[in-house]
Amino acid sequence: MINKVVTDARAAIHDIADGHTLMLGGFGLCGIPENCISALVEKGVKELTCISNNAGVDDFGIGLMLQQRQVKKMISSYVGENAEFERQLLSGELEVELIPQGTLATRCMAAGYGMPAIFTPAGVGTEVAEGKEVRNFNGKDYLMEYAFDADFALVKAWKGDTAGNLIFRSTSRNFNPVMAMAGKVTIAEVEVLVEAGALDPDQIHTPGVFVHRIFQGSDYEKRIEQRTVRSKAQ
Amino acid sequence: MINKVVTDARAAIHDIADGHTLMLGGFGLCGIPENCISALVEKGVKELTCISNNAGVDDFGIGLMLQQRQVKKMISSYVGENAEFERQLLSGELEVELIPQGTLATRCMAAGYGMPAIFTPAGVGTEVAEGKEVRNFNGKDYLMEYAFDADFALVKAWKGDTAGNLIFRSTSRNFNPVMAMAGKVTIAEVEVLVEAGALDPDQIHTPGVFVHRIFQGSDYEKRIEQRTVRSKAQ
Amino acid sequence: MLDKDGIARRIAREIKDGYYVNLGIGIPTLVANYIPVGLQVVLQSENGLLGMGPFPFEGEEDADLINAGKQTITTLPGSSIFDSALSFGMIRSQKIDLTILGAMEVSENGDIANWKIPGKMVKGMGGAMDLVASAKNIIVAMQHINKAGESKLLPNCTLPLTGVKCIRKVVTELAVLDILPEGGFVLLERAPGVSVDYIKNATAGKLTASVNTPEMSLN
Amino acid sequence: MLDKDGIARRIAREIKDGYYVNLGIGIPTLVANYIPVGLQVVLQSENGLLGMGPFPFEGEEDADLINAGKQTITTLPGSSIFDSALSFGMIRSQKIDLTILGAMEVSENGDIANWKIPGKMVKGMGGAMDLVASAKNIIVAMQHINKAGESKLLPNCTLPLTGVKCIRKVVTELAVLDILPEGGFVLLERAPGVSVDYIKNATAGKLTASVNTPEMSLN
Repeated sequence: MINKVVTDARAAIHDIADGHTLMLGGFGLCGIPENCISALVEKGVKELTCISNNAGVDDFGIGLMLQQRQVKKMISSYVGENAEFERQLLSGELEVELIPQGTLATRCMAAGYGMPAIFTPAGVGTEVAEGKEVRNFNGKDYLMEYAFDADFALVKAWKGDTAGNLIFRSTSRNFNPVMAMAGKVTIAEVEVLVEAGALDPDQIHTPGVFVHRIFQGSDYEKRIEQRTVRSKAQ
Repeated sequence: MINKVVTDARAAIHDIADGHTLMLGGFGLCGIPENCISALVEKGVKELTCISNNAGVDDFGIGLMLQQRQVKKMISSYVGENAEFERQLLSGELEVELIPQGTLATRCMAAGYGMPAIFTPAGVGTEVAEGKEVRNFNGKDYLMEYAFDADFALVKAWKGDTAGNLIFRSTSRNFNPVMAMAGKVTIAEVEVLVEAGALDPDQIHTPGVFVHRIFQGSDYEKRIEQRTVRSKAQ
Repeated sequence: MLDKDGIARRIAREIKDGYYVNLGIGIPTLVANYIPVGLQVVLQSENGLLGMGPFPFEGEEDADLINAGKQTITTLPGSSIFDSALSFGMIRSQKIDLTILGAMEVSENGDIANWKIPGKMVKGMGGAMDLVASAKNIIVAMQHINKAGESKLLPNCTLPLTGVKCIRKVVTELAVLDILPEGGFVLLERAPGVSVDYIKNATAGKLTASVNTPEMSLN
Repeated sequence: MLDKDGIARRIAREIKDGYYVNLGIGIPTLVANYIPVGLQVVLQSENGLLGMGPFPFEGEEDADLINAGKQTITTLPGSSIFDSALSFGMIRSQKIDLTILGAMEVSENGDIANWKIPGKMVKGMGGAMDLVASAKNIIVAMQHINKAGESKLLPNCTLPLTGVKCIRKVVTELAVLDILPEGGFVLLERAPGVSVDYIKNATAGKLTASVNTPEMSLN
């Protein structure tokens, strides 16, 4: 096997530079690459284009990069719950492209699968369709949407091995596997890093061929956005 | 959960009728829906269009349906190793559409993902491209290929649960998951059927929503096409 | 007049045995509480889960297990997890039998607006545009009139659209309505104590309403 | 002149540390036996496996574990299994560093034919069309001349094409050749004991060959 291990987040992101386009996995704060985000904040790279379903919250996730004004443009499907984001958006400091969540996921998938474009009905007849090619198949209209072109994909997995194979846990999977396939360079941070051979080949979610660098992250906060519970009395 | 269990192959295929289009999982003889094929032979439905990477061998797999002249048309990528197939093809009894293996897989995937068409460079400039739309993206030519439209998908998994969730074993996975997503009606036969809840949600390869009927098959032969070994002396 | 739970309770009666259902954020989430006992129903959460269970018991929250509203939830026996591309794959290929979502406006020809108020609010469309463009069966849960007393069931939407000609059924605090394929609301049921005239006044879009429209039953 | 193993041995020298490699059926399969020890190399089998290991020991064959040639094989520590769509996804998105496959004909402009002889043989293209259309780095392993003594390195292919202008390197029993982007074979190495003139005579397509072309080393 080919060893993909790097020491830590700082080493993993060493060549991410101003102006790069990044994909960041996660849904809300669930399954986000916490260590890589911290390293990007520390490094202070700027003018980034970030492809991520959400933009974090004010003081966590991509919100930390927004605070430092490191992001030139966000491509997301949902950006609520972030006051600093809203401020930068309304002041024009931040460029935002909002696209349907399925379109976001499928444009990642298209890149990973070597398909230059895909067709989706999402957004037909809305402002999302402006300037896009509409094509009718079997009586239904679809938009043609292009595969993303990202310099780096930053993903978070639960377990990974030295060969770059990844296993995700529960709904922290979300966008991570499709983004892992889509980056020109894919960096995976994992909670548990094991030797090649320790994972069952049948249970790998992302084959190592897609992962260029992997490291075991530390100090995961895994913050919960909406803590909803029922009492045991029920 | 929604219970998808039927008693056996005969019950599962009861409404497959003459002229239907079927997808059949498997690569060579690996991971083919043996029980469903036997039931189709017993039932004697005819004029079938079969989408399957291969056509079995003379006396096993889809070869059994060819012997009974049940197949009007095969859509496959590789059909060597089958003398009866070759005879029917050369005599004009059997219509055959040969397409690239990746195109076959991706046209299944397109159906499962609700994408009416996909773009692939496979076959550009060859006879596979005849009559197809060619489109250039970033300086490279691609063929537009349509999603398959199959009445039934017949797949074979290792384990399944009553909710229709499937787990495949080793390379018997192959086309099965993409076909499972692509059939108007998907029938899954499994070696081991368990109660919903017995499988880890993180390890499901095919979510039950895609599977309409599931049963535990019997008497699996799992014939090996090319038995290649090394001696322990080596 | 119905409260939010009343709307959710009425919508729950549209759920049939064997349905896979996607519930949007807000009132639709409440529908889960009223699904009739005994029905085999599976809830899909578009962030990658089939078989959404109830909220976890206090102290058993799992940061890795949330729904599309970012709420901590649980799985059920038979649940499955998948990535976002597959999730919207099953939505686009119409494996979800019923989609329930909220709206800020619905028009008489079935257009829906629910993601943006220009100059005021831009949270984004999330998965709503995918859902309305693909789902074969959508029910909108919404308020019939806004806080200023203006109708939200309009001849044409004034806000940026989420989808066009895709909504066929609306449940509000006042009524259950169909939207005809050729356009126009049709009053099917009145909320308890609400008159047909009241609903007519509250509906700016074209409305067909029989004087004999029955009052809805919530049981 | 090289035998099949010789061709495989020469091709194996093109494999670099860290490569993911797809080996076609026939001579390419033999390449696996000659990968230099110490290189980190992963073999992809397009039926859904990364990390193909050697044949199993007798009695340990697993019907569920085969390669694209339908041979029983094994996995290795770090192997992964995936479905056919993902397999060709990684091929199309050029995650495979080197593809080695056989051919019946190759033309001087890089066209390849290897799937059909009209009226005689139609086994199908399998994954070859996907591979040649997507791979950034392809080596063809083939016989320079057929049993009738005719060249298979041609000005134009006579058989139905598998791909156009995609081949840049060919290794035969006689020689190692490049194909120039603008067209034309270039002789890089002679097989042991084979003269430049012999190779010229055996090559029907346009060939550039220095009289000083070195004999290949196989170590």
